[in-house]
Amino acid sequence: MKRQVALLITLFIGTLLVVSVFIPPMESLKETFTLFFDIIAVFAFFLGGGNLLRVHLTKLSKRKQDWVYSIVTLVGFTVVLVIGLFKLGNPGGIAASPTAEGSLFQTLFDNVLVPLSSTMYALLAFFVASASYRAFRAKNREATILLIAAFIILLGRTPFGMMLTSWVPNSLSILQIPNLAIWIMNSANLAGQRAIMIGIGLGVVSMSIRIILGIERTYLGEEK
Amino acid sequence: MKKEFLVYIGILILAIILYFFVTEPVTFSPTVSLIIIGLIGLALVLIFVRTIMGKLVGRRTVFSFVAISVVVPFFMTVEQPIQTSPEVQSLYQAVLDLKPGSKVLVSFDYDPPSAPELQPMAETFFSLCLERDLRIIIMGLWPQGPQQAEMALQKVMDEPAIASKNYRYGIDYVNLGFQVGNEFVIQRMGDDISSMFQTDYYGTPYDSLPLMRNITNFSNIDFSFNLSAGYPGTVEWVQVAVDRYGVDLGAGNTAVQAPQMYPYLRAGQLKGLLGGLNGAAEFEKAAGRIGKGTKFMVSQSFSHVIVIAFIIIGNAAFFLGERRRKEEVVE
Amino acid sequence: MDDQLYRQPVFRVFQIFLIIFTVLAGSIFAQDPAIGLTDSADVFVPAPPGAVKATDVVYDQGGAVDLEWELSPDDDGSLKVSGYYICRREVGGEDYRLVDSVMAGVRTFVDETVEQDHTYQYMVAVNGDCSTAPSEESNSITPDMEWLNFGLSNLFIIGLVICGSVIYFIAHAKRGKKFFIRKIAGLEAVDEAIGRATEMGRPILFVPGILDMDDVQTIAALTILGRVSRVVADYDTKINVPVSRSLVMTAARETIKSSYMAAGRPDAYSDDMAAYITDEQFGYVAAVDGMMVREKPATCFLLGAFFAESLILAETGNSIGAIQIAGTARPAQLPFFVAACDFTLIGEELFAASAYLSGEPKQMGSLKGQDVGKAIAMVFIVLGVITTTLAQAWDIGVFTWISDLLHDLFQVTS
Amino acid sequence: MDAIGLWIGAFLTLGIMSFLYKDNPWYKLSESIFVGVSAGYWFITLFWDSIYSKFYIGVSQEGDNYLYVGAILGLMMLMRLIPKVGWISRWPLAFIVGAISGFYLINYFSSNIMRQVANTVMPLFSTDYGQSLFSASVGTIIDNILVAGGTFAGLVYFFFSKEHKGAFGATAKVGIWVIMVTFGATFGYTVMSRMSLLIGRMDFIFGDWLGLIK
Repeated sequence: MKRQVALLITLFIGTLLVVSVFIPPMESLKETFTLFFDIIAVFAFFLGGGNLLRVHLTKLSKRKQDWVYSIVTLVGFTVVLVIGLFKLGNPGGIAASPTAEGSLFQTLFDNVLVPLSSTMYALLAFFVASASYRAFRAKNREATILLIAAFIILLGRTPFGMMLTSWVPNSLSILQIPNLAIWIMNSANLAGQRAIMIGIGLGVVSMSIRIILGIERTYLGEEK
Repeated sequence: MKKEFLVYIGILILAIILYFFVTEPVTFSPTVSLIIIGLIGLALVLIFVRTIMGKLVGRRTVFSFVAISVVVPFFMTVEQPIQTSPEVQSLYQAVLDLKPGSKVLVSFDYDPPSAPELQPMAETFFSLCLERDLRIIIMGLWPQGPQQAEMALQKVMDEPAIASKNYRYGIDYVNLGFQVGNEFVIQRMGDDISSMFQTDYYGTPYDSLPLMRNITNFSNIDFSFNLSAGYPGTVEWVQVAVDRYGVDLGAGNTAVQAPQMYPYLRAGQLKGLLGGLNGAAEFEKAAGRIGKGTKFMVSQSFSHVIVIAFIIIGNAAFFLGERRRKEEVVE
Repeated sequence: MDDQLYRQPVFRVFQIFLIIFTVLAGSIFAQDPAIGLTDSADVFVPAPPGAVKATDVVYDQGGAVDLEWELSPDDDGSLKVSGYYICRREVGGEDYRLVDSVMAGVRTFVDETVEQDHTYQYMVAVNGDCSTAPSEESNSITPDMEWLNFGLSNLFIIGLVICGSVIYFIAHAKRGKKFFIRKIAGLEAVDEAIGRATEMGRPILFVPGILDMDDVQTIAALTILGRVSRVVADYDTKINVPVSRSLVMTAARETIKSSYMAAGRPDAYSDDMAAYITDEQFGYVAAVDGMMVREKPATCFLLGAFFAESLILAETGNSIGAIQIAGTARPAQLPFFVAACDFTLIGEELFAASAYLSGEPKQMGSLKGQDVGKAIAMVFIVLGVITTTLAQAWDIGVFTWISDLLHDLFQVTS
Repeated sequence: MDAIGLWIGAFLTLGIMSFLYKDNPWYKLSESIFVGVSAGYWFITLFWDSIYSKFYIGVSQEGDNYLYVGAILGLMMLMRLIPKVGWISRWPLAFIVGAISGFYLINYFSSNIMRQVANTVMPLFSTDYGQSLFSASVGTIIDNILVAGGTFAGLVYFFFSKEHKGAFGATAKVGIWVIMVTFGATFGYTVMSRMSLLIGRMDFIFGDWLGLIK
């Protein structure tokens, strides 16, 4: 029974939102639900953050492998929470926005989080290289096509592309790699994008229907 | 475990030495640079041979090559042959044609992630303006823009050639700071700049800035330059400032965004365009100045060559009948 | 991601700014007529704009009015005219107040600050360098609210057809009709991949993307997690689901738990299977990367919404020699998965996966319904391309009619 | 302060980079700092943004009492902490999933299906719908055919309920090729734009921190 109620809620809310699109008076419904979602998300964090604490505290107490690092995480977490909630070291005091210029909270962001995340992001450069080294192999026809397309674009965006095909007469300028790159970008590329997008659209529609009708209920539990 | 900590200590010592004792910027002489390039090339050839002999290199090798290809050029004095493309040349020319004392409006519409590409452009542009005694008015449509401007300006101001001219804030240059509102801001500025910037970046009232006193709107601006990494950016400046108020506009864009600007260039709505690091480097060349753009450009081209080289090597290996993935992964 | 993070506040401030500005400009305007009166030779007063037409915006909550006027003759692209002020008054109410201002050359405006069932009149004043010239008063207008949005009737019709076909085939399948569904390589591999982990005695890593429950891809990922964890429960393998959102953690736990119950081994379930790490995009990636190299999972599922981290995760997973099954609906990230993973679910396949894995007829039915949708889209594309081409070639009435019809049918207003 | 900031930044940067060689204590340390600090940071931003600015201000000052519904749903979520009534947390979950499904159903329908089909429907021998015939160059004509045909073939590839055999299978094959070109293009495009990120970091290490480059 408990689960029947849940399924009814899904059915009702889902249908309501679909219908609301066609009924102007219900237009604002979407915004309302987004607001609700934001609020629920914060409440949920008490579970998430709580779990974070739990996991690391157990690691600590059980002296599991790498328990030392758990201390770091715990300290970092709690310190930021305290600073942020009581707005310590914030020139504007408790009234100011937590991320006010020069506040301890913002300094922490600039000096700790920014370098960390931008470095993690920068690792991408390495992985892009290793991936292209390994994955761009003319294994089969599909892979070959991918390789060629990638290679043309790749060259097209560097000076070499120009150098390589500068000898091509302007009458055949389309064959100059930079132009070729541009051409690929807005012909075949476009077609592929569209096919994928239409497919995704249908996938979402059909999945939403399954969920609203309660056929897809894994997220609520498969009580057989 | 022990070994690792020895390595860390080594790195720390190295860092301390480099930080405290090596105070002068390091640069390799052309010969050394050439030798290094030669060595890298040789290493690549070796890898190629090994691969053909069936010994695939691991990811760490690839990583180290990428790292080297990015870092080494920082210290090299070799410039790769850069030919300044028309759109860059025309921007340079546009600045040259300005009489000393003309007022230039520079809008910083980007944030730190795009700095590697756009910061060098900003520095070159500032130095160019200051060498030619142009008055600079800085603003930003992105919150972190003015900050970036400050950094660039400081860097240029410290250069002896500029420092000797001892320009004064408020008279020779101002930073109006960030204003929220996207293209709306540009539109209002066409009417009345002070209505959008009651105070400058430091909170000084608009009217007490000598430079701004007789500037009411775009009609008092002789040239305008925009560094953009997205929305709001060059597109908005063209559509409002250029199309509506006939401002002379030049722009610097990230490599990803630049291609969309060429239509405006052809239509003459943009006086000039710098696209990505290439653009920055070419601009520095035109301005006869070796800045980060040129260095970074070399780094970028290097890393691109490396990636392309490894793709070729990878395929060579494949065609010589390496199929299974296990050998490739973890050495 | 991080982009949105700091731009949201910007827009909020923008709205506030707008209001402040309106008031500010209002005061400016209040003085302007005075300037306009001192009409000495050196003050240029532009000719006023022509007739202003006000119409109610249809299919809304009665909160908007469409305005249209003829440009001032002086507004000829030369910079004599800098823009127009939109002014409004409530009939029988107070006098004209400034609503907003638009650039020169603009001849339309939508006033979304009106209230339903009040009657308004408008006036548009052209703005010269230091003078304004107001237009005639507009017709009076009373915005009202409609109860049904017929502007979307085409969306409604096509939606009905496609959703209908999906539902029809589900119902059809319920009555025991079997449909053929082609093999999807990535999904065929799931059992084998889990089996492999079991043999090697290594855990399974399931990453449900980095977005919250308010993204369909996350939900799709969870529905797949339901199927996967069911198999995992049967094989009695260890599964780790690190998540970057608290809500997703809760949902994931619910999902895994019920799969274990369905498998008849609730005892084997533990909450530690799904753990929240951090909301920060790259912080999460750093942690998951660490997890990968330390626990060396034999199988990685990367399903859901991914951004720049797609390749970072896929490459790390690849470096530890795990079998990787990835899938996302973000075209920009798909290539990286294709390059670095063993199997990739491309867009639609991600959403079809759970239905496919369930093996239940009615779920399969929905896939069949999807295909009908595809067929319809394809037919319309072919028909549309042919007719529009013919229509333009020889402008034959029937083709023009069809092509126009198709265009109206698929143009989505709003 | 700046110098300290620089050193901290550099320490963390190198810590993360070290992962490329192999997992090691330095990385583990940076990682744990990252996780702890960022989790806290996000909660704080969420808290002031949603609970304070949206909920508290909304209820206390704008008097939007309907917001309490959200709060109640949130509390239901927290019921998980009490095993006895834990099941009730399924309701807010059902609420969210239902809302999202309903919302995206229409959303994707109009933007992904309708709009894309509409964009694909255009005359082959012209640049755009509503233009005179043969106003386009040969190039555009080829492009138009390629886009329309490619989209069609791509859709064929996604068919689930039909075996990829014969003419159908052939079209599907063309479809996957088109999709592969798309992937190749996207990949090539990004490879190039990613390098500048790394350059930026390296500049921080060797320029801003160590001051080895001017």
